Amino acid sequence: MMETLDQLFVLLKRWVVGEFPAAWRLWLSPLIDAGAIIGVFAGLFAVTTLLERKGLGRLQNRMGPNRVGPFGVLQPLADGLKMLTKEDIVPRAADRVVHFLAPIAMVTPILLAYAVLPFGRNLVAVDFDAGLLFFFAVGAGTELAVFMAGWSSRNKYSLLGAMRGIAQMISYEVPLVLSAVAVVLVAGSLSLPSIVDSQAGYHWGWLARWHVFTPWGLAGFILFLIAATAESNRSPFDLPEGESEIIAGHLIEYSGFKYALFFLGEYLGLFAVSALGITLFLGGWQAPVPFLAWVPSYLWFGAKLLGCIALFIWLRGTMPRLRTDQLMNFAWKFMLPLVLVNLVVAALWHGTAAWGFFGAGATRWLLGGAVLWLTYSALSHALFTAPGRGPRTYRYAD
Amino acid sequence: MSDLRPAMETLERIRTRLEAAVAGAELEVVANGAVAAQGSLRVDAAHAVAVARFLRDDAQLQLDYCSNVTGVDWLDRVVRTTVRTRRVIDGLERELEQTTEHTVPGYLEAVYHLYSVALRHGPLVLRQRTADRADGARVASLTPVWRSAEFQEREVYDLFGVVFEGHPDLRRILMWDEFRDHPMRKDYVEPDDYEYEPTPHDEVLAKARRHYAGAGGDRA
Amino acid sequence: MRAQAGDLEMRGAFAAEPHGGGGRSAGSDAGWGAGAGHEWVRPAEPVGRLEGEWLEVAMGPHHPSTHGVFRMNVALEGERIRKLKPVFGYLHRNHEKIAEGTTYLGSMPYTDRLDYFCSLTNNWAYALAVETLAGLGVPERAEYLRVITGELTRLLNHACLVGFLLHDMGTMGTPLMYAFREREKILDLFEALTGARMMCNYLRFGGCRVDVPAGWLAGAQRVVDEFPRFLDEFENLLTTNEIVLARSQGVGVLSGALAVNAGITGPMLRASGVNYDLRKVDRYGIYDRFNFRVPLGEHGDVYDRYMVRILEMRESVKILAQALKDLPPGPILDPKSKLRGFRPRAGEAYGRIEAPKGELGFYLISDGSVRPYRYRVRPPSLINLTVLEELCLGHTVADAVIVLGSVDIVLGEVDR
Amino acid sequence: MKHTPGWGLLKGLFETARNFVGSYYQPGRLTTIEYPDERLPVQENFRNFPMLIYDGADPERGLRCVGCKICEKECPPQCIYIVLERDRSGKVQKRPRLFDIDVSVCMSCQICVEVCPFDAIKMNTEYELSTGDRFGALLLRKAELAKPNEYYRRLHPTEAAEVDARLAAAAQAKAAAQAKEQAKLTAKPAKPAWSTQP
Repeated sequence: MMETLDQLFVLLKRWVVGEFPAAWRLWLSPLIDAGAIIGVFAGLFAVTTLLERKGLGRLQNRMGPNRVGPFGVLQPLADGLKMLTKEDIVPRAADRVVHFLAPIAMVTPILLAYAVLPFGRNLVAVDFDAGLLFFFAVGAGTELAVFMAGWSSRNKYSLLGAMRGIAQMISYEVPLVLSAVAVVLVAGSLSLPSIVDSQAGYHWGWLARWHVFTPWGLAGFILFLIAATAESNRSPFDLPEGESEIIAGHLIEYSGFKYALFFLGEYLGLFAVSALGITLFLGGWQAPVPFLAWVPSYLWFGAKLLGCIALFIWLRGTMPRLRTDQLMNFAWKFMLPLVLVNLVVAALWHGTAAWGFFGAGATRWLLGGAVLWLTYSALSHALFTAPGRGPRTYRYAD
Repeated sequence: MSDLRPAMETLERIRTRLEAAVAGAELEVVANGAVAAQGSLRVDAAHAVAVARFLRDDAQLQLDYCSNVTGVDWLDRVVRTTVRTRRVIDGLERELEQTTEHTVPGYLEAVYHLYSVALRHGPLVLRQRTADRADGARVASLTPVWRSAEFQEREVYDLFGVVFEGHPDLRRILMWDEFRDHPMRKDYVEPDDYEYEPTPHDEVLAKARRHYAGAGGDRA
Repeated sequence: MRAQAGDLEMRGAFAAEPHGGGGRSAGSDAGWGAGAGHEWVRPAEPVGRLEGEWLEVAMGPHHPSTHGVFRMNVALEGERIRKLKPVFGYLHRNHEKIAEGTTYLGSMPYTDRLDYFCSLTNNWAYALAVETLAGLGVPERAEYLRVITGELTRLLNHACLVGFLLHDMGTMGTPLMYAFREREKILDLFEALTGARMMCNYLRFGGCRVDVPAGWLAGAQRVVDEFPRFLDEFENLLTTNEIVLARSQGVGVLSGALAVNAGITGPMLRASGVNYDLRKVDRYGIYDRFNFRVPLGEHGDVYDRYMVRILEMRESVKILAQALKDLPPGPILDPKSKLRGFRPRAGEAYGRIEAPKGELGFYLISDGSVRPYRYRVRPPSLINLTVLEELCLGHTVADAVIVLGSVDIVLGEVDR
Repeated sequence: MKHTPGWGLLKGLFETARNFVGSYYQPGRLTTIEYPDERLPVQENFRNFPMLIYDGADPERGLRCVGCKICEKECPPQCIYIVLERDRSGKVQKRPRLFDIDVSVCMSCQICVEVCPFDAIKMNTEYELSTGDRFGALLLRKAELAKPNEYYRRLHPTEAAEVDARLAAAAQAKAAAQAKEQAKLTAKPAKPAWSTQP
């Protein structure tokens, strides 16, 4: 029974496809996948905008939206209607073709990236051998969209935003990929379902064998999250938009449906990269404790995704924005060395597991953690503690 | 505490010292009739910068902080003086009242309020007067001495039309660049170029009617 | 010299360029004073490092971070600011001309609209100037009420300023909302006392308009008692936040010498290490009765300006506690003061107070009629902007926004 | 002071989480009022645009205003317009024919209330005045401005009690003086009160 529930969507699809003649099946199967992904994640986008507004409101001791429908649940609908009925304004000087294509170029690659993500047991559109590679390759396409939007708008602010966006996204691509490489190294596969499988099972019968519970996995996950925040232009790395500085950056000349597409693209990107983080470090759709393994796998995945989204909202409500040069310093002088050290630790962890060089059990854990902590301390010291920096004491005059 | 701080010297003493220090400076102590009785020191434009520099750098004064710079517009005034004279008219000595009128030409003033941050005393009020209210409305800029005068002198230039010679960046500050007049002058007449709106106030309606008739418009 | 070292780190390749006052040590008192020869020289135009044109951007008047309708014409090299010219006047309504056409009392409600965050201190400065001009006394109780309302105003202004500053740094308005939450409580007090939340129009020449209603003092005491908790929360959120530190330390460094010479006043001056607080210097009102200290910054950067304001709020809470405890009974208006037909003797006077944003002064010339012959506002916001270009040169657009935020301007006061 | 990098950010995250949770159960945290459904109590001292007070039941006859035009003169934004009533022979009467306040100009500064020697103009607390008609509806006429004394007592009980006491005392004194005067010189008419004002 539980097995059926777990495989509900897989069986459902198999049944629907089976109803059609064989010649159609080849086309129908991916169409159903695409439809389901677009439907589910567009719905999640709507829910997230509401969650974000409510959550930020509460973080800031406000109520958040509560006028449309009970507790404001219909707010996304109202927002969507507003977006769709707004006038579509294109600046006269804009490069119209590129201006039109930019939002499409934003959403398309992100949707493609969903193809390789396993949302549950056997619930993956394409079980691709080089799935991770595909994800990063396709996901990088959004950078082009940001630059297209910034350039074609013929606006100084949007140009600044595009410059910031490109610099930021390319810089953070490196730690993002490298932190994922550690997992590839350990799991020995680029296929995302097999990476999830590599995290199956439990230590001592209760601790899930997720990568996040290893020192390199924990550090990798945090680094991955930071890089993912930067990749998806979320606060504290929302410089390309930086509404207090360059107003809305590359989005400044977009309105109506095109703006909504950008918005959708950003959130879809956030979901995709969170889903990847879950897959790589948080055991994908696996249950955290064995006695809850009966809960359908996609529900676990959804819960983890919502947790990630909540974390992003929380960060957004708390953090100020970095500055361009600090952002770059952070990427190249902090993230990159740390992620490389992390890679080495992961390699040692994996390579020495058999012959116990790194110690065993807790010792092994502590040793790995210590290496990473020391690196972190040294790097952050270099980054944050220039003379005259840090908390200060103040004198008073009477 | 600050009760023990040395009070600033009297204006007369400052004037004496200034006259010794800055050769040729024309200085005048201007009295103040208000309860505050805060007198001020008038200085001629030619020596204003030297005087200001002395005031700032003198060890006893150290007026390093120029708090407030502003302009004052004094219009032409008609002064009537009545003189009683005795004159012999028709063999009789009579007392006659003779009234003479003469016009005191108007001028513009730039007023500086100086304080000392180092010695915590002040204010010393420094005034410069222009020769007249038209072409001669020129005084020396004290911005090179006190940077705080930069925007305020620009404001006086903008609103009063006093030209500050030696100001590094004398442009209009509050009014737009194309604006012609100086609105803070006492004889300023409002231009008749508002967008009048329906109002119960008759004067405004009358003004609007005049305005739109003059403009050839059809609104009123 | 620590500030300088930090500067080098911060601005990298651009540190060696001439930069008005930025490289000088801000903290030492020896740097300014008599004979220091601090003639102001306009900073030399830097030599372009990149082969290419500067991007000229008009930041404002419609920009989310200009705190109103204010424009900064900036020339950018990449994102580095090479030139910056502030442009104002969009909100200019010639307050001074209006005041010269109305009675002395009639200008009182207009002063509310200068710095619309701090109407009560604006009232106070104007009342003080007129009292100096006409020689009016203020009853004891009214003085206490002035101190109480004035310090509450300081609390709400500083809290909101810090909120705005952090909003400019990109915190999605979280500190701003916390500040507004506290501001609401203070505004409720103002509403109960003066009848309006922002346009209080509360002071009169020689006293105050109305006495406190029943229960008001207890309410004020409660707000004052709870305020330190809010400040603790604020500080937990921000003071040691690494991003805030990185964004604000070493940015917009203002030396004490330049600050004094450029007439910078208020928390901005004290953040540059100059001990000059009019509550201590002039001891206007009854400030000599209260026990409080003046926090001083050392580096003169944005972080110091932020911290000085936070610390000043803590001192204001102390003053408020003392004032609420000691408030004596008695009349609230000088019997000599009159509402209509108020004609001070011909002459002039200058009255100034330590408003939350700096020295707010009113210069009045009376010709013996019911209207002031000359009425001048010395706006701290405008004069504090004098050094904006120096503070921003060599920094990025993002820094310009927070430097402007740390100057604390309200355009109602800048443009008048 | 030793400062571990990253600790400040965590403290900040903790603080916002505390506010998030606190907003659900700590009443001081959520100051928002859901306006059209809930309203804040109007403070007694609250003021928003002036009104004219009348005694008794007839707003026309009971109006305290005698048209002395002091408020018109003292109003800083000049938003009060008064035209005095004239009788058939053209003689000026002691009451206003027109009393308009342009509330689109009025700034609720209360100076008219303070300078009024007859306690005839007081501050209203009505604040929901939004309207689609920009010019007509924001010009309040005498009929819209006139409010009974009971209304004023309800809005500002403390202040109204003082005013009522003062007026009663004045009326009493006046009656006594009048009786005395009457007894002395029955022929001489009493001087109008408003003309004694400077």
